[in-house]
Amino acid sequence: MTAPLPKTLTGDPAAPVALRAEGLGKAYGPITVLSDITLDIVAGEVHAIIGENGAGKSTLMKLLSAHVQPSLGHLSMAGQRVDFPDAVAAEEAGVVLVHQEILLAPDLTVAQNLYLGRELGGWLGVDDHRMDARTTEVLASIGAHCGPRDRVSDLPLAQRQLVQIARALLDDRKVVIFDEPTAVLANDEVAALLDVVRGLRDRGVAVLYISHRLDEVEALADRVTVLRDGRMIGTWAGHDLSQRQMAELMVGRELEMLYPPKRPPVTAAPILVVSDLEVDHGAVHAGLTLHPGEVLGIGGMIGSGRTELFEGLMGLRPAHAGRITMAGQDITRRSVRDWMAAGLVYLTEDRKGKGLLLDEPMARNLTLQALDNVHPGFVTKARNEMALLERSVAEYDIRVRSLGLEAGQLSGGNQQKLLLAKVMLVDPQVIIIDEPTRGIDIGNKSQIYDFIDSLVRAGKAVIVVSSELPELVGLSDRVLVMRMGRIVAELHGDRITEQNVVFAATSTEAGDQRETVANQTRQEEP
Amino acid sequence: MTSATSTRATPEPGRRIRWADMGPFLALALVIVIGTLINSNFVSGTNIANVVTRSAFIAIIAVGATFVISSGCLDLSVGSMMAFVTGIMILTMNRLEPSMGANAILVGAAVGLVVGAACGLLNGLIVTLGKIEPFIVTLGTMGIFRALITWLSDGGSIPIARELRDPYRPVYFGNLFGVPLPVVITLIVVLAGAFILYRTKYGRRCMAAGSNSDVARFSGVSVAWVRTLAYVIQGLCVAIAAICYIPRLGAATPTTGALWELQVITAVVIGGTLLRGGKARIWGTVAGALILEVIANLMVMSNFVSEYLVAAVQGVIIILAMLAHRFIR
Amino acid sequence: MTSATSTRATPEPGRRIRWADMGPFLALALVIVIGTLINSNFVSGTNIANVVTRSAFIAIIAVGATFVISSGCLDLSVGSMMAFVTGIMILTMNRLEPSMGANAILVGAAVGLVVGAACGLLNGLIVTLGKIEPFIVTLGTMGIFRALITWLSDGGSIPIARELRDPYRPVYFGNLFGVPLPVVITLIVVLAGAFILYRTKYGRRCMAAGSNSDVARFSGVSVAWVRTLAYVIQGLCVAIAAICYIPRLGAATPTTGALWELQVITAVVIGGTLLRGGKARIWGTVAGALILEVIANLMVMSNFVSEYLVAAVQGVIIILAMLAHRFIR
Amino acid sequence: AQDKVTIAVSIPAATHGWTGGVVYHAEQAEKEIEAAFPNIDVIVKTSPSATAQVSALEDLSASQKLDALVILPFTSEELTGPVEQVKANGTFIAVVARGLTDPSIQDLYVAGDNIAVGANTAKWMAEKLGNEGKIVVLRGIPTVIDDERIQGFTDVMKGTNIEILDIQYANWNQDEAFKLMQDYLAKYPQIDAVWANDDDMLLGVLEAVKQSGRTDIKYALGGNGMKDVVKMVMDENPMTPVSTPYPPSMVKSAIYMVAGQFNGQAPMRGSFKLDAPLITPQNADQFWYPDSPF
Ligand SMILES: Nc1ncnc2c1ncn2[C@@H]1O[C@H](COP(=O)(O)OP(=O)(O)OP(=O)(O)O)[C@@H](O)[C@H]1O
Ligand SMILES: Nc1ncnc2c1ncn2[C@@H]1O[C@H](COP(=O)(O)OP(=O)(O)OP(=O)(O)O)[C@@H](O)[C@H]1O
Ligand SMILES: [Mg+2]
Ligand SMILES: [Mg+2]
Repeated sequence: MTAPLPKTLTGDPAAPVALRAEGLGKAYGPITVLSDITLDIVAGEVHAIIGENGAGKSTLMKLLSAHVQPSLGHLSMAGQRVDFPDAVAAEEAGVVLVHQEILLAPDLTVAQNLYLGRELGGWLGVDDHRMDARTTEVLASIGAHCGPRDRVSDLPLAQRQLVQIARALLDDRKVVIFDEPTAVLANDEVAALLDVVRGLRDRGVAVLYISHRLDEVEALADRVTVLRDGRMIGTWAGHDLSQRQMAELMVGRELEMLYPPKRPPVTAAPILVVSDLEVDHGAVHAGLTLHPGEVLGIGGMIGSGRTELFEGLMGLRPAHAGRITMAGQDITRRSVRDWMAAGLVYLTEDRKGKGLLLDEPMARNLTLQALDNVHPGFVTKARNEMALLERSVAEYDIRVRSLGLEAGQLSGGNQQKLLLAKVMLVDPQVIIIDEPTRGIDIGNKSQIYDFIDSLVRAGKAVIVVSSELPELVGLSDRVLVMRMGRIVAELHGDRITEQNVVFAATSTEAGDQRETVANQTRQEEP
Repeated sequence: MTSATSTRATPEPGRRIRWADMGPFLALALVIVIGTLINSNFVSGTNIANVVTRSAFIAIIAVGATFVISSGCLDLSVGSMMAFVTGIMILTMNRLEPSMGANAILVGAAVGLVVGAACGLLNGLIVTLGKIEPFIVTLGTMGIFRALITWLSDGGSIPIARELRDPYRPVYFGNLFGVPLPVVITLIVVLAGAFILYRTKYGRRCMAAGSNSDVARFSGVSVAWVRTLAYVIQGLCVAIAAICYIPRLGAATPTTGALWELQVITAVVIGGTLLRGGKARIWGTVAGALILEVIANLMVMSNFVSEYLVAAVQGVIIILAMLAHRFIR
Repeated sequence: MTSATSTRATPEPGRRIRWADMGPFLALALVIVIGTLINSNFVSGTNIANVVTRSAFIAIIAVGATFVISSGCLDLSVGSMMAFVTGIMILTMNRLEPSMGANAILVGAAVGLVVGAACGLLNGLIVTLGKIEPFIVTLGTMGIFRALITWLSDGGSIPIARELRDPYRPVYFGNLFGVPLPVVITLIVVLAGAFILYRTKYGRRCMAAGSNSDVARFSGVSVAWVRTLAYVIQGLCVAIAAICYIPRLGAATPTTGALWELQVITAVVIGGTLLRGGKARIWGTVAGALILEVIANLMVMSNFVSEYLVAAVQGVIIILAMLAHRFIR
Repeated sequence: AQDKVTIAVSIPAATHGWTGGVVYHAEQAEKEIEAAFPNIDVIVKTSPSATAQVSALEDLSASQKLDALVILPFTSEELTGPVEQVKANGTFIAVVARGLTDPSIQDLYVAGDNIAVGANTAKWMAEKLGNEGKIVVLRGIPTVIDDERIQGFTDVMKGTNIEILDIQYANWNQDEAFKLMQDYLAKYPQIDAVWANDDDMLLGVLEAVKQSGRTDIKYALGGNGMKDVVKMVMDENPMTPVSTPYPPSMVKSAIYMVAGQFNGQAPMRGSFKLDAPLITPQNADQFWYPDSPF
């Protein structure tokens, strides 16, 4: 069992408080999402906020940065009460929020986004050289690979997130708030970002940090505040808490083992065979096989083309050549609809841009993909949909205070669960999940892992694309590693380790190994 | 890209939406009240019947436009298409009349529906397969349809055969249990439209395509197909409007339906449908069509506006009605 | 193992984008080549000069429209506004002429700029403060401006005073180093527009407001202000076009500028600016205006199109040009 | 007849010069008649399209009892039925310019003759050109008026050796006429004469000819009797020495005839055909209305 909990911290009058929340509360109509939050944010410290999905973390951050106005309570800085009319005022006072969702103007370039609203230059025009130079500098400091003149709409999700972070770090700030900055990042970017956060702290900036990755919290946090159901459970010193204790504080119960046990090796004939697929701006010469009853993990660095490969496979972006057969049937170049009918689905990593209709109610989102299954006839029946929604909310543990909310009003993690529920509603045989647990809290992660396990035990096949190495290793029966658009390695059984995945994903020789590994695997298979 | 819907401070989503939805009806009520104050004849039975009956054309076409707009597209060609379909129908009827008598009307109407659907299909295919801005495509086809009717009529007019006038007349001037037939037809079209849009799978997909076409695509919705079908529905609505229109004026000319596209889009937008797609208000659209027709009627009924300024007053009233329903709630 | 630089297999994104941007110019080249094949007179100096000079009005107004559209709005009132501004300018000049002589032209032009800016401001304020769809607002003001000019001219025309004709004539018919003056003015407007849009803070914010207005707002950009200013710029461009326009025919009539709004928007969209906002191509807009004018010219220069079908062929060519530049790259 | 008498006047909206003139003369008539005869109420209503005109007829007869209707129909076919309905209520019907397809509906018909407008111009032009030469034609908006004028013109020209090089629409719009004429000039090296079937367009044509500096164009004629053009005729302009009247004031005459009938004068019924005589420098002052906007 776990060690008894250490004592909570209370206000330390000597600490240099950069920002204080006094009795903050927020209600949307009759729904109270936060109540009575009193919190000191201390300069020169990293203050982590943890809690389950829907606990109110993002809402609290938006209150602190004045993106949302509180229903109760107020903020104070340096002992003075402050009432920011909007986020811009808060930024001017030195409080900046890096949103959980990406907030950038898609048609503008990276540098233009960074400097939006505070461009350098005078009457003779903006000074693009200076802005580009500074942008390049900031991007490099956080390990982003994009250039100042890249158009944001052309960037993959991870790079957009880094651009967003760069935007917050452009000027000197008193308080920087990160809302799940690492959810869309992979290991090396995470490492770089953690260094940035430490750098900020060392310069005396107060950092608020939200993450569901408790290892980051443990490595980084000077203080940890736990939220549950919109209330503050308490604040602890970071070094006092173990990851396990944090998880238990969040969830309010003890957690079981995270990953389900591995399944016996499969023998069945492959259900999905892909060969020689070429995807524009993505995969080169890609081939893979998938058997019923297995979890195939896909590893690789960010930008290695994993998302492109599967979007191309699904006909969601231009793809050429190649052959795709499912259960022996050639389904190359068919529409998404045909593949859905054949039992093949893809769950996108970009839940806001490609997954959910943010201003439509939950029920409509839930059934959009499975309309044909849910409503056999021509007509839609609202009652059926509500029943389904109730079932899915229970099954996937979607935490909402009202079933009538629009998808955009759900917390990030709950949106992810809704997306999962939506895709599962079509009753697929083969499920491709891109970043299955992005933004999901620790308590629910194991639920999702169990769920994937039960799917494959029922004879279905799952492909998991993940940037979280422990997840990839803990879940997969077999792992393919991608690098620069190519599948460069295939790992089985004991060879599935974090080191091997990282090695294959980054090693320069991997390019030479690739052919042999790929050929071997192809010969192994019937 | 994602936009921050979640950060909107939305007080009481439920109540607010209901008020916003009432907007067009409030605006309609407002205009009617003004009308009553201006001229007591305004509320006379005949006048009301006249106004409601004649708003049928715009209302019917606007139902189709609601589909096109909520699926994320636009159709500027409806006015010209209407003229073209009317022309083809009259030519067909006149050709068939000697052999078939009044039955020619039925065949002509059927031909009209087919031609309308085909015109819509053309628009839809160019937009979806050609991947060109709907604005440009339908501006192009607007010119094409207009030119075709000018050519068919040799720059003059295409009148319907005398023999067909009387049998065809009731379609515009007749009643069903006291309700003018065009109103009945409009109601049927609107009910069918509302049913398709709100209660069928197609309707769902249509709004999804307009709301976020990427999400729709990733959910297995064929956005191209959904939009093409919306244009076909638009074409059918135009044909239905044409069927009601012929008995009223008895001829097609190169100016038939001129600028109706603007009226139609205005009716749709006044009705609360978003021009950028994803949200449709069929009943609002009908209210929008009525508002436009009532305002035009008021211009005739009232006497204090110089004839030169009618368009100005009309413009002012539309803007005021929109402002009112924005600030009332 | 940090920063495994992802040199991915992206085949030169730079080149790809540049091709797409070339679209309107390729389409223009295509249309010109066709023109040369059809009629050798097409490339004669006079004809080219005529066509380019004529396209000045649409091009100048379309520069303003590029601002409005890329900021996420729309302006349907430009044609009517143009007529109204023209009317006011002529009335002012005629009034002042007896006392000031030819200087009345300068004062009149200044008044025109002020009136144009005021009209734009009106549109902008109703759209931003009233929070009404730009489509509705500018459709309303389109009616208002049109009615005002009809009323000012009593439905007839407002001719400029005889005495002012000759001093004013060169503004349309004159040359600067052999380049027609309206072309020079267009170039100045386009250069200024390009500078503002691409090289100033305002331009950046304008684009951001059109790309994602929430993001712009969170970044401290006053979206309402940016859009209002875009409308004012549009109004100024209309006034500049009016200044060049008056000496051409010397009168304002109720048909002045009729349907120019559609031509202007078409020019902007053909030019590659997105109708939903966020992306602006000023030079493309100019190419778009030229394409429209060249096509109209070709319709007259060629012999194989019945006069009834001109609009159809025009429509087909526009759609084909768009298709071509979509599939060429 | 001392009861209040209502005369409704339904005309096209002022969308171009000539219709602008119609509206002007109708409003003049309204003012003058209402001042002269207090028992007569004249209501002038304009409509931008045939559909709108039908609606206006419905509205006018729904809101009051009409004693008389003076109408300038958009098109004959489209308005015949609706006017017949108004007549069914016992309204006196006066039709201006364009006859209805069923003439029995018209109590009074003040007819313009658009065919004659085209034909008379053509005859004059053919004679001056000696039945030889090359001409270009600009037509208006595709409607009946336009069609009839062109028909009258081309029918006469068929009997001569004059070649009509081109006919295109310029929508009764000065601007479009200017552009079209520029293009004609670029396309044809030799043009002997131009006919624009409306004076609005003629102004644009003249401007384009002036700009080109070409001397081959001997005549540029219009039609409709716009005051600027009548003035040119009066001043014996060499390029435009004649015009053809199609005076918008005919609506005023019709209103007066109807009003007279309600004031005890002899009932005016039947058909009054306005001729389209050539306006020449000699008779131009008869067609000269300096106060009209048209
Ligand atoms: N506009 C809104 N209207 C109604 N409820 C809302 C609205 N915005 C947020 N909520 C609710 O507030 C609660 C807290 O959401 P919040 O986004 O703060 O959670 P979170 O702790 O950040 O969760 P996650 O880890 O999933 O991101 C959720 O239940 C959400 O549904
Ligand atoms: N439209 C595009 N044009 C050019 N390059 C693109 C485009 N879309 C994606 N790319 C590039 O393709 C590469 C592959 O990105 P992708 O998002 O598939 O990587 P990933 O391995 O799935 O990583 P992640 O963990 O972010 O999902 C990226 O480097 C990206 O820059
Ligand atoms: Mg959150
Ligand atoms: Mg990915």
